[in-house]
Amino acid sequence: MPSISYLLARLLQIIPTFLLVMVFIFLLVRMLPGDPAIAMAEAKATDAQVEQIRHNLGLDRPLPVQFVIFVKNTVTGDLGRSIMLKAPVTEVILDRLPTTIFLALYSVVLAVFLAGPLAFLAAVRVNSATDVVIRSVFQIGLSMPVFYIGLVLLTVLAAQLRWFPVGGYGTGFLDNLHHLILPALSVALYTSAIILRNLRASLIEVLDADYVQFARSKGLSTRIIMTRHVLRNALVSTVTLLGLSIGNLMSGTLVTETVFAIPGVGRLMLEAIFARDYPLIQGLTLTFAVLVSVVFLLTDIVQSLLDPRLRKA
Amino acid sequence: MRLPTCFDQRGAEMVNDKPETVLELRHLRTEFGSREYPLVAVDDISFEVNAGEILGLVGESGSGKSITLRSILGIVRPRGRVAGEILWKGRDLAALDEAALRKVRGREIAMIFQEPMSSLNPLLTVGLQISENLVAHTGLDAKARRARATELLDMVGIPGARDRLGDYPHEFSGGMRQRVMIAIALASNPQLLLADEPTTALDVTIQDQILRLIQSLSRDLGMAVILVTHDMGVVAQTCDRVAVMYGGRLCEVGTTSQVIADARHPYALGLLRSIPRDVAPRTPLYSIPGAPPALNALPPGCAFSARCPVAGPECLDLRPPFETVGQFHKVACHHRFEALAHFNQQEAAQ
Amino acid sequence: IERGGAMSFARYDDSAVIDPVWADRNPDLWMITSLYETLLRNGADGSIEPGLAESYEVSGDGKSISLKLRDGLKFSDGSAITGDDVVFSLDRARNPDGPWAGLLGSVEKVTAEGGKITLSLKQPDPTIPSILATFNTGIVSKVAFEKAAGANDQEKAKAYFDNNPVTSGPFTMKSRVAGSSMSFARNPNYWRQGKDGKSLPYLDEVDFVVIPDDATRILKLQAGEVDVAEFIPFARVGELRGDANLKMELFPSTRIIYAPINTRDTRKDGSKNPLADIKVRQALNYATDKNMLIKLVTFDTGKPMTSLMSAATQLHYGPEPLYPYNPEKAKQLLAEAGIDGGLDITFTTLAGSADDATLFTALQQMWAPLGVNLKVEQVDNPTRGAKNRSGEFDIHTYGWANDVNDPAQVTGWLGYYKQRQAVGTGWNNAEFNTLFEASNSEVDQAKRKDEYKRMQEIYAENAPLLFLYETPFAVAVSKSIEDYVQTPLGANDFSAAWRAK
Amino acid sequence: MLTVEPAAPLLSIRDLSMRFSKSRSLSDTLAGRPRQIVSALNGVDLDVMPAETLGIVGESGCGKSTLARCIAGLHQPSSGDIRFEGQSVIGLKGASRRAYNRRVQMMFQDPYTSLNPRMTVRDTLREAISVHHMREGAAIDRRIYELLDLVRLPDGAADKYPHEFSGGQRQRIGIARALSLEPTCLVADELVSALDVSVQAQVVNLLLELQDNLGLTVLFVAHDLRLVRHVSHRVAVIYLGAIVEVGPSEALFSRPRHPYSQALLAAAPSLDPADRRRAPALSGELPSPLAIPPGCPFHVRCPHAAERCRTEKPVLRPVGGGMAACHFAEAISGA
Amino acid sequence: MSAITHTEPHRPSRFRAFIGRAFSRPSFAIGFTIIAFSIALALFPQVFAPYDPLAFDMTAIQQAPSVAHPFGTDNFGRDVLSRVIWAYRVDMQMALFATIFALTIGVTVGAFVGYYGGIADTIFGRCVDAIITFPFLVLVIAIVAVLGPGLINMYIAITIVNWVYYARLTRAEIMTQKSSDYAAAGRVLGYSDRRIIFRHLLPNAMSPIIVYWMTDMALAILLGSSLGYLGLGAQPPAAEWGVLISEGRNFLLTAWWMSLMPGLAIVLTGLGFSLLGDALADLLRPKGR
Ligand SMILES: Nc1ncnc2c1ncn2[C@@H]1O[C@H](COP(=O)(O)OP(=O)(O)OP(=O)(O)O)[C@@H](O)[C@H]1O
Ligand SMILES: Nc1ncnc2c1ncn2[C@@H]1O[C@H](COP(=O)(O)OP(=O)(O)OP(=O)(O)O)[C@@H](O)[C@H]1O
Ligand SMILES: [Mg+2]
Ligand SMILES: [Mg+2]
Repeated sequence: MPSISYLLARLLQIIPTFLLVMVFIFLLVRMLPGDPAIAMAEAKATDAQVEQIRHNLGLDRPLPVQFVIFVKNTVTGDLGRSIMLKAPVTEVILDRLPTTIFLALYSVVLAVFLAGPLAFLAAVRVNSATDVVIRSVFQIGLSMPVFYIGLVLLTVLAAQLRWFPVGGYGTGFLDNLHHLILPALSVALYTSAIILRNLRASLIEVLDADYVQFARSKGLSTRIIMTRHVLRNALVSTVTLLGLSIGNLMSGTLVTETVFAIPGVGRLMLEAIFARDYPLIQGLTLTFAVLVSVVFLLTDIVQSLLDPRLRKA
Repeated sequence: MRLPTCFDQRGAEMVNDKPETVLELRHLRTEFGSREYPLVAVDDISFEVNAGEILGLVGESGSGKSITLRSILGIVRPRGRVAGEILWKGRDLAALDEAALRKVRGREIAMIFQEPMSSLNPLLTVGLQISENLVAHTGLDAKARRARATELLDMVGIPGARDRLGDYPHEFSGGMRQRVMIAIALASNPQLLLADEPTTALDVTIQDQILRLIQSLSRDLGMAVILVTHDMGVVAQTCDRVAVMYGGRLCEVGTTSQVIADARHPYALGLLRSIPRDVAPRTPLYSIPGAPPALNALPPGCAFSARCPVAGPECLDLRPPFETVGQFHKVACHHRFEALAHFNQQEAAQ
Repeated sequence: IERGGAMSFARYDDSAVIDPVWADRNPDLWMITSLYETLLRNGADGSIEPGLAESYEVSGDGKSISLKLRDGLKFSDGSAITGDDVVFSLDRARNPDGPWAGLLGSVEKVTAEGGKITLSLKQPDPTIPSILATFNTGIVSKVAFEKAAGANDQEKAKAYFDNNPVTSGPFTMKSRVAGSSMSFARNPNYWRQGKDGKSLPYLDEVDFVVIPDDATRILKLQAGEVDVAEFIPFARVGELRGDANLKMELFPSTRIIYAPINTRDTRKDGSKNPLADIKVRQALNYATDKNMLIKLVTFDTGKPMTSLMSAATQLHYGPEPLYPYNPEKAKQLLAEAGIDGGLDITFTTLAGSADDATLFTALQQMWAPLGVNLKVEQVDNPTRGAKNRSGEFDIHTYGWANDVNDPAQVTGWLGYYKQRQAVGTGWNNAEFNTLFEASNSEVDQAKRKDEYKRMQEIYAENAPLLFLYETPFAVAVSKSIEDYVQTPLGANDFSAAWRAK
Repeated sequence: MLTVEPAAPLLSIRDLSMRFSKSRSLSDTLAGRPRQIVSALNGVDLDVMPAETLGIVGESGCGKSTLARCIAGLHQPSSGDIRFEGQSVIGLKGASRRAYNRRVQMMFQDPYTSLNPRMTVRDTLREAISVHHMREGAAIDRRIYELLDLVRLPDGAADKYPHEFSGGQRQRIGIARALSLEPTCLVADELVSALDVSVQAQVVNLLLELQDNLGLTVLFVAHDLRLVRHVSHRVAVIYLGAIVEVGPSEALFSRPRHPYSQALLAAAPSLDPADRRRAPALSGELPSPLAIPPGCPFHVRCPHAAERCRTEKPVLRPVGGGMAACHFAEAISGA
Repeated sequence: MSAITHTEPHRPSRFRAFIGRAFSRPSFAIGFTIIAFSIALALFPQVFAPYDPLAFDMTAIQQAPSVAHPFGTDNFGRDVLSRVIWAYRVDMQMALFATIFALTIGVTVGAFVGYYGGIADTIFGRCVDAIITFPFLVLVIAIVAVLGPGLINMYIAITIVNWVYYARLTRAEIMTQKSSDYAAAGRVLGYSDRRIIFRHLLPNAMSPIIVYWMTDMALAILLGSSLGYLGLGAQPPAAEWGVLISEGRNFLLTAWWMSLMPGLAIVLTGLGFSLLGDALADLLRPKGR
């Protein structure tokens, strides 16, 4: 286990990240052309009406005042009301977050299960035809837009073969597994392509390492060698990447969520941006900041669990 | 010449029990790289090891000592190609598949790797790395394994053994890691120990202790040992027989006293000459002239011919056969008499 | 045949709050009349028909309107719909904070005496009957609404909506998962009867799923998981027509696609604006092959604009398509305007819109021979809105569908300078403005019709827009569903829809 | 040189200590176990004279490499002082550190990992020469060939990469690189341990020759006593991070004063197969640098240990021709 | 001893040998061929494209692949093959410029941070978290708003986000390399930190970075395509693979070639980059097997 002071330090580090994100997002959101009033009233409202809306939203106040209010409210846990959804931001986010987290984790698990064994195969047969074929196939995941892959999956597996429902999500864990398999798969194809490449490279290196040869010389079973000695060592660097990808996924599932009609935070963010829903954008960003920090913290912990050399005070 | 005391005893045993040959290499050849332009790391090596015998393997750095040991255990595959026969108690290891080899590795034949720094898995505790051996090859339960692991670390002289089981390799010094490896190799009481420079990182007192340990295991349990080392002192003190390698080939085999006191091959002679003994301090030492050859550009004949002071024209093209020059003593050289004369002359001149 | 059953409907977006007063986006607006009945109703032919009020009467001076509620009307919870509810609902609708308050701007006071409702007006307003058939005057239950939690009307509205609201329309809200699904159940107390004499609605339930992606929505329909998918991309219309299980409906609409032209004398950056010249605007209109655009963008489902408003709008006047393709004439007009050294124009489009990209590509090709160099600028929706308001554009794309069954809304929007600077174009035509103001208090229908005719002529001639085309609402419906309609105003009308049980 | 000691030492090390603290795990912290400290060096006092070769021997893990690294400036010692030509070199930064390192070079035990695998020998040498402006322009190339010549590498070696050389050759590249800076002092950490005897001889010859020609000061860390004896003027014996004996090489080897030195010599394997010892040189528990025994650190293994050794730490004091840290040095060695 | 006698190179040509070694590997040979061909297409699309990529042909709308139009035609009757070929110009450019600056900045920052650690590392860590957390879309829209749409601004946006990944990767590599003996040797040789970082550590840390870079090029094409949504990226009517795919998306069943063909082009190019990257990393490893 990493030292407790390290964990504490890591936790404290979330605070500056948070502040940084808060300032940036606040300013940036207000730099965007168009504002919630315009986005909301779309074209139909008169200028006077737009002004009225602006006033109602407190957007006519000076920026510093708005920022202070934002920070004060955030500290007390009040993220404001979504302009677009006319509901408290916290409520809206908590409503949608589980789905996205579920999808992200699901796809990561799928990606790992897809990439892991094949990376092994490719690494063991490095530079063989098998290796090249595996890499080529996974390259598709890296090259085709999710909306295309998603659509193909939906058309073939859902609409035509009727194995899975077209979009949406289910109720309960198992039902969700069934509903979300296609979106998770289409994200996983992408993630797994990245993981595969990285894992394959680390595996090639580790397979050659003296300690693996030494383990072989001990007459250990292949399973133990591969899991305990090879995989574990190869994972150390892959975990970082996995963490980065999960961090990315949290905000990066928006296209998937749109294509597969999943009401998650990714899509919500997209909608919020297009509606210039300041409170919602801010709230979502802060949520992502927390999630990403937690994921990074977890990857650090996992990494130091894997690699004792990283357990620095 | 007086036989060494140890050898004396052993010699007696030999006569009585007809020592059993446990390992026999026949024309072992290990190559790397492409089939068209192979790098032959081990080239047509044959020797045998008896139970309870310690065979020293010396030779130039890069001459294929480690690869020979690895070939025996089949851990140069799949990149290295092993040909010839490796007869372990009559079974040809070279023909066995991975699964069958696994039953031999660790349990019957154990190996100590050369690089103590990189041969231990940095992510696993030392205790685990010892006990996984015990899991694989013994029926001990967790508690017994712990006890055995502690005992092993103790045996190789790691202080505070019990407390160090939970430590990771990077928390040990180089010498300690080497000892950990030795402990791992000895964990399951192998019948053959392949020890690749097991004491390079150790100071002489610990080295002494380790070598004693190996010797006693060999003597008491009949464990055969192939000991690779650069230290002729270690050879002299520990080994029963010695094989000298050069350029992937064997050039001389004999009992320890035969090779150390009565070497015939020019390379072995040169090597022995290089040891600082009976020379005035801070004067130049003898060293074999020239640079070691590239393994993929060896002459078809004798590998040493390019650096050999007594090489003749045939040496380049004709591989010298192994010739018996005494009981147990064989040499592969076309000009071994000239060589002897040459080095004696030099010695005399000094 | 037994009519009834459940129907599932794939939407492109979810409703945030279905409330007559606070709803501001189409996904909200177009559902309101399913939950909240208005006093009057829009008939299928565009005329105003009785709703909760069995009759209405405009006073001679046009300054007061009285309506009579039907007897025995009930909310979904069984309570009676009374005059109080009507007054409450209309007063709410006049809340100046609400986005639609302007529609009832002429109303001074609403009173009720039993079932008799009287609206007294500040000045005569011919649009009031239409407004009383518009979603924002939907009737809510005063008692139930006031019980709802919330500090102000808007929060109350949200709370009311979220907690199984008491409704007056054909359906009640059964359940809802924000962002993904919603379910309407039959309101047993709804007053209307179907053609077969049975009470409406026929459907026991309408289940909505939100599927923003067009292709997925269609797949969901094709997989049989839903019965209706709205907003079918025109590119897919032809293909879906060939699907034996589906009816490809193209409901007539008031939707128009047009491109406002900046008519101000100078551009935002201070340079001279060539588009301020009416001849240039006309030339661009002539240089645009609308039929080709209709083919390319709408796959022949659209039709050319004949006026500033869609042909389905009341008082529409437009005998023939505006500015038929005539590159010669365009050339000549440009020459007359003194443009000979070529013309650089920026076309602002909605980023990510395939239609806009197609439009741009086609226009660029069509105009290039005239020496018009069309550049594209892709922006997102709020940016486009902001540019429109600040006048920082040359030409951009826009679309419109009427919310009110009266021409005043679209006309004011597109041409009346004081409202939105004539859809941001800065076009300020005195005659047009005067006519528009007059028409808004013109009680005489014939006169009003004339005024509208004239306004449409002026507008067409001045061409502050690139007149593009009208499009229908494309909805794909399973063969098992009958009588679902999307009205020309876009509202989803499930009241008479049914499937054979 | 062997007999007359010049007055000013080139390098003088005073009371040098180096402690590494081990990281505590979460469970340790929770259990309130104290942080473990590895005392790699415990008050080393050592003078190195100009142009001498000082052999350093000792048990593995006793702090030889740590000492070498401290001298080369790779470790910041926890306490104590290292003076080079009278100037303290602790905590040197920037240009002064670089200037110091130009004079004091370290050569690493592993020749392969200490060479940048992506640079040819020429690049490696050129860089060292040009960074310190040892030569300019065309003279650099000439110097490269001089150096290669000096370490007996063929000219063709210049354009090869480290992995194309044998171990001994790599060591020589490392030496050439160190010499390119024309240093005053070389710290050789187990320079030849990985090499076979013939190559060892080559490298040792080179070192001796260079020293004679260039007047280099060399710290020679090794396990091979025969070799240390051959190359050193003086030898220091380290045990558990402290010098236990230091003296002229011949004197020390022929008549060691400290029981540990005696044990070392006794344990050195003889070259004569006939001369096999029966008794181990030392017995007893090996102490750990995590918990250095009180008193004389060697007492747990010392055959001569008395009560005094368990409590009182012996100081390094002149005994015979050198110095030893043993209460009974005279008695033991005089016997 | 004169310099002239020595400057004769040891072997005929190290470069030639490298090339020989490289091309004997199928993955390098394939990857190199694909990328070389892609670059040729990007430089001279007019030579390869059979039609004008922008020319409408209302008589040949959405024709299936045929001899005349090997990749079929789109909804304007434009030749898909020609459009795919012309798209090479935009996409190859995107692959390069969207990554090269991120690479440079990220590697530099990562190298320093990895070498020095400490407070710089902590600050860096916060920036990484903040940037990865930050909604990319907001940033992109803001950049377009301030700087206007266009490829260059897209590069800026991508670079702002992407350097982090290179920096993290480099930091990790440098951290392992800096404890190596040759780094210590550099310090002992009195080299400056900067020299040790850039001349010694970095070249040895580059393999995984190159591998990632090559992957990232493919990712950049993909990202550039999705940014087309937001008006960044290629402006219509210019052909760009992502745009071509999304144009064809409504015709997945009726005119599958419109989206499949540009999709294949992306896959092929991405494959080229990744094969090349792996092979290069392999070759640059000093003891390349
Ligand atoms: N995996 C491999 N692929 C190619 N060549 C190899 C491989 N492993 C070893 N070699 C080569 O085989 C030869 C023999 O190597 P080996 O490790 O057996 O030498 P050694 O005698 O043990 O030397 P040392 O004393 O330095 O350990 C060397 O030249 C080495 O370069
Ligand atoms: N960076 C470090 N962190 C913690 N402990 C260390 C570190 N470096 C060395 N040590 C410890 O310091 C002690 C001395 O180590 P050092 O490497 O100096 O030994 P040595 O005498 O060179 O041994 P060897 O002969 O095995 O190389 C050892 O116990 C080692 O475990
Ligand atoms: Mg070896
Ligand atoms: Mg050391």
